[in-house]
Amino acid sequence: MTQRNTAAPGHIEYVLRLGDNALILGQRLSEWCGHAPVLEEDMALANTALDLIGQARLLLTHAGRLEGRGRDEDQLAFLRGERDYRNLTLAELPNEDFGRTVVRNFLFAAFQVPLYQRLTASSDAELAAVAAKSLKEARYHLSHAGEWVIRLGDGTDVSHDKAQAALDYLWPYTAEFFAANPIDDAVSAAGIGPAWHNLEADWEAAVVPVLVEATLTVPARTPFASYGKFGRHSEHMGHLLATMQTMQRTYPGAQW
Amino acid sequence: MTQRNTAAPGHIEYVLRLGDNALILGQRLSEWCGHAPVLEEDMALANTALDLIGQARLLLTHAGRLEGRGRDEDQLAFLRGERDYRNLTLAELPNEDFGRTVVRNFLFAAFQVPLYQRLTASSDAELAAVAAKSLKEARYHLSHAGEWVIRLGDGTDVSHDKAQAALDYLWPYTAEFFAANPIDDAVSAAGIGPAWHNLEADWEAAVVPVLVEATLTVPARTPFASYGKFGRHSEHMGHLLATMQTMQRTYPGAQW
Amino acid sequence: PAYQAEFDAKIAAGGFIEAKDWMPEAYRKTLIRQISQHAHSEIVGMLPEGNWITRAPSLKRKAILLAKVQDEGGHGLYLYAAAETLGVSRDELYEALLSGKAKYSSIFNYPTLNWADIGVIGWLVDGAAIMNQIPLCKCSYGPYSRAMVRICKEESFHQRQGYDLLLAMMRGTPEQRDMVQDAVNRWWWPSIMMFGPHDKDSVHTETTRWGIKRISNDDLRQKFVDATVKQAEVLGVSLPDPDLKWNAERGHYDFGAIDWDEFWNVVQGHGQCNVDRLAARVKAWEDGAWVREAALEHARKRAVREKDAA
Amino acid sequence: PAYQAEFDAKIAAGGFIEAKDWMPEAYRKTLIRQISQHAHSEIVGMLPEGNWITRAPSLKRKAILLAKVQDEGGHGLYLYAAAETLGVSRDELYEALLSGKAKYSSIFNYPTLNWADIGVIGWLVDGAAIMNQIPLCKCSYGPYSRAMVRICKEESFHQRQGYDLLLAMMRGTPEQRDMVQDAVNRWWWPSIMMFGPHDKDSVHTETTRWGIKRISNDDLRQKFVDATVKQAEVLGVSLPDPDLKWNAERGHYDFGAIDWDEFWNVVQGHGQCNVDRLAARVKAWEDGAWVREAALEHARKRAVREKDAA
Repeated sequence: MTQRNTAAPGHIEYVLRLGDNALILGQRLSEWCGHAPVLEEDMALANTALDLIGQARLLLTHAGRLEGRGRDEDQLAFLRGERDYRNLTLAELPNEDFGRTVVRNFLFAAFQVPLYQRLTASSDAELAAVAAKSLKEARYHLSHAGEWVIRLGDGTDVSHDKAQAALDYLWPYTAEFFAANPIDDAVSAAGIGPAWHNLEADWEAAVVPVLVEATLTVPARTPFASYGKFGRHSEHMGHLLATMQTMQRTYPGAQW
Repeated sequence: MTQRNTAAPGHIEYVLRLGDNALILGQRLSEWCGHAPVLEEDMALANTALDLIGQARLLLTHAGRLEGRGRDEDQLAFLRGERDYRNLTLAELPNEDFGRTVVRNFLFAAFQVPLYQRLTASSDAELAAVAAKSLKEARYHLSHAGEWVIRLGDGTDVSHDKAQAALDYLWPYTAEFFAANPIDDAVSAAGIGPAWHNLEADWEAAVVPVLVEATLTVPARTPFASYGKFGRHSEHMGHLLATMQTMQRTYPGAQW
Repeated sequence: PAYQAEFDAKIAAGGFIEAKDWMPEAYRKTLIRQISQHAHSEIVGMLPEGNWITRAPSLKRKAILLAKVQDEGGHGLYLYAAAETLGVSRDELYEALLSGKAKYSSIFNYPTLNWADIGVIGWLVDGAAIMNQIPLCKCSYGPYSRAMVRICKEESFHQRQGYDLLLAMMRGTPEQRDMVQDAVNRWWWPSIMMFGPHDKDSVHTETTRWGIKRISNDDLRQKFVDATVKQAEVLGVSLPDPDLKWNAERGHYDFGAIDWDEFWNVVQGHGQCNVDRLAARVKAWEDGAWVREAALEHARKRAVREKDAA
Repeated sequence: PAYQAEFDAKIAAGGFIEAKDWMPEAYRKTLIRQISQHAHSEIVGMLPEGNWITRAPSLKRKAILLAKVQDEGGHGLYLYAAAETLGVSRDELYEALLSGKAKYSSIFNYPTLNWADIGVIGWLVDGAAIMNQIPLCKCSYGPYSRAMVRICKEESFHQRQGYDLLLAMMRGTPEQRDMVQDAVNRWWWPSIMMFGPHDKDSVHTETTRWGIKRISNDDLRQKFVDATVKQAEVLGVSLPDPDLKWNAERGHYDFGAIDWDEFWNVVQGHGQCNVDRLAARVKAWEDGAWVREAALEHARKRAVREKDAA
């Protein structure tokens, strides 16, 4: 209860970023349902989506409590304006094909794993507990997606090219993971969680060996910049929200 | 002003069907913008969408006046529940590819032309005026789409097969055009407009010769039935509405 | 022959036939057809519910629905595996689905038009499926029987979740209650039809003799109606059948005549979603071809490397 | 040679060069590059606005936006036709766009993120385009000049419609006003950059000598800023430049330093939408290949039939 009045805005924002990443990527992955290349992957993608939605529920509930304005997980998930979502742009990009989907899952899980690892020692006990639970899930997503990256990269010529194209497309959006900003520093100083720009080495250590094994070329960094975690999204976000929010917007106040 | 209290429910419903057909097909066609096979068709599809949205504005405004509850074109277009839309199911089906798009435009315009023709003599003077204006547009749509049906049907083997597949897919939905129902009979008896089941011969006379010239096989009638004009839509409608209504649902009461 | 006698004796004693046991060719074929149809139904059945995952109105309901659809994929997997014990491959069975040769449950050719459909599918469609499937838990073919035990357990869970969704909506706004009633109106008769033709018109008498089918269509249907009427009352919805009423003499509910034309139209491909459902599955399969090829090619490369290293 | 002298004299006298006139190869090439870039910009420019057609918040605005995007396609057509008078085909030019060899205006690599973006594109982007294009109505190449007269007229109309959209939103709710301000914040600097590098860094001096370009980048930019500041005041939005202020001495508004790194990054392909824009156009072209082939084949068949009938 004391948290209600003491949570710093940076703390709330930090938790929203975590929650929105899980929410929005979970939403995207749930589009796959019934459309995957093999039945096992239909189930695996639904399972990943389910894990992420589960993480989002815990994280958004926590963010709502920190905020202390009485917003629950659903009000945060379904009733914010686009600029109030704090997910990484990468999470909201369209699925495109199975190649882009698994490469994204891989790049994202490789970021979530070291992040959740550090968060298990957060000074925010609730956050630490969520991280501990979610870390196992993220590790599984990383391993599952990583195996597919290797299969596609080191598969046929066609699959190699598609995997490389997916990587080239997605890579520029990963710069946003590590873009420095004051709230990260404040949150890090308070022992709540790591500054995201400190995670880049761990991320690369997880990502690069798999890409090499997949015979894929690691793209160079470019000046491309995206800003989803600051609330400035891509053109894709509005369409995702139109679908995701439709019931809550159409029937305001209803309980489900 | 006297109309307000005298319009029969069937009259309102009849005008809503006309307006919703134009609205929903216009909405679907507007998805093509920037994605057509040639620049001229980008413009032609946008133009058809524009004509249909224009018709929808006049018709929905008229329906709102007949209803007399103060609803304007935008309240009717954007703030009804799915079951209150009265368009033919055909209009809401996804565009799929250019083949399905032009075959649909063709089948639909071939229905609109004789309908608007008869409506120019409607006892509802406003409706007659709208029909007179819209008839020219529908005639142009019919001729433009018909030319494409012939090009695709009598083009390459690939285009022939795609046009035939589009026709086979869409054809069962055309039974709904002519499905008999009490409101049509009442409206027809009042001289407002034709009962739609009386339009089938005219429609076939417009459709069949073009399909023959296009070397396409006219599909057989099957027991398939759809019910959009009675308010029971396909699974596609909810997705279309989520997109189309998003701004009005998210910002209730705002003027644009 | 001796094999046949042994088989007949086992069936007569209520025992299980296992994959390695001898069985009549007709028994094998019947099982392959029935199990694979059931598997296909699970897979196609992911689509009508999947249609609402991205629009689920709360995170809790979204999670429940995701988990449910994932379970259905799992049921498909057990069932394909059970069918494979009879000497066919999953791909072979799946190709038969995609080419339109194999059937799946007609119920999935109806559209899901509002959120309450998700609840009603759990309550009525899964409910009817359970009625059909519980006797299969004791069917004479061991692998099928064991798959069904597991599936029935999960289906009961889904049914309760569906009913719970509807209870929540019935406690809500008039619009929500209208959605539930609308969904019930659309799904009631198709659910009733899930038990198949009347016994007098039913042709699968061998399946009864073989211990695959243990209760008749009409008996199952009556059991379903009797159970469901009370649940509808608790829920506060009406069932769209003016002839539905308690018959004290029979100790059962009477119900109206089933529109078998509608049933056969849908079975024969003229339901509202037959074309879209199959097209969705074909597209997924074709779009995924390069992925499956990549997985095979990678496995081949890896095997060669491991052999070289050995 | 005599041709060159005649050409030079015509340019010097402010006359028009026509398609059939002799012209220096470099003049022809420069024009092809400039006109086709302009055409490509119209075509690619349909995408950011097209992004909002399906979500337009009123039927009137939806109709206006559809008409506008259609006009842009029309501008593309006039301009490709003007370029074709110089001896290249539209397909050739279009393939250069799709392969990434030809450029289009960098402004279209910015995303449209809320409905006010549609108004701001009309007001600022079309406004800047008009400033750039009005002098081209008097450019030395006749077909280009005439295309520009027509285009400028329509663009002015679009600009007024965009401004009107913003006025309506500024009269609305706080959320609507926030959207307008947000859109202005994002589009202001990119609009300023539409006039290109500062004169001192600009390389196209020949285009001035040839009477293609008649006013310098910096002069046009200043004219745009001066006109726009007052419109922003009427609208009630602030422009995101703390250094923007009236300089009575110059009789112009001073404004802050332009971030040319940002400009060149986007030109070089690292804007937010470069990849998506081109991918959308490539996909449309590839998906439409069978349609174009069908049209050609049908025309061929028809010609054969007509010949046979003759």
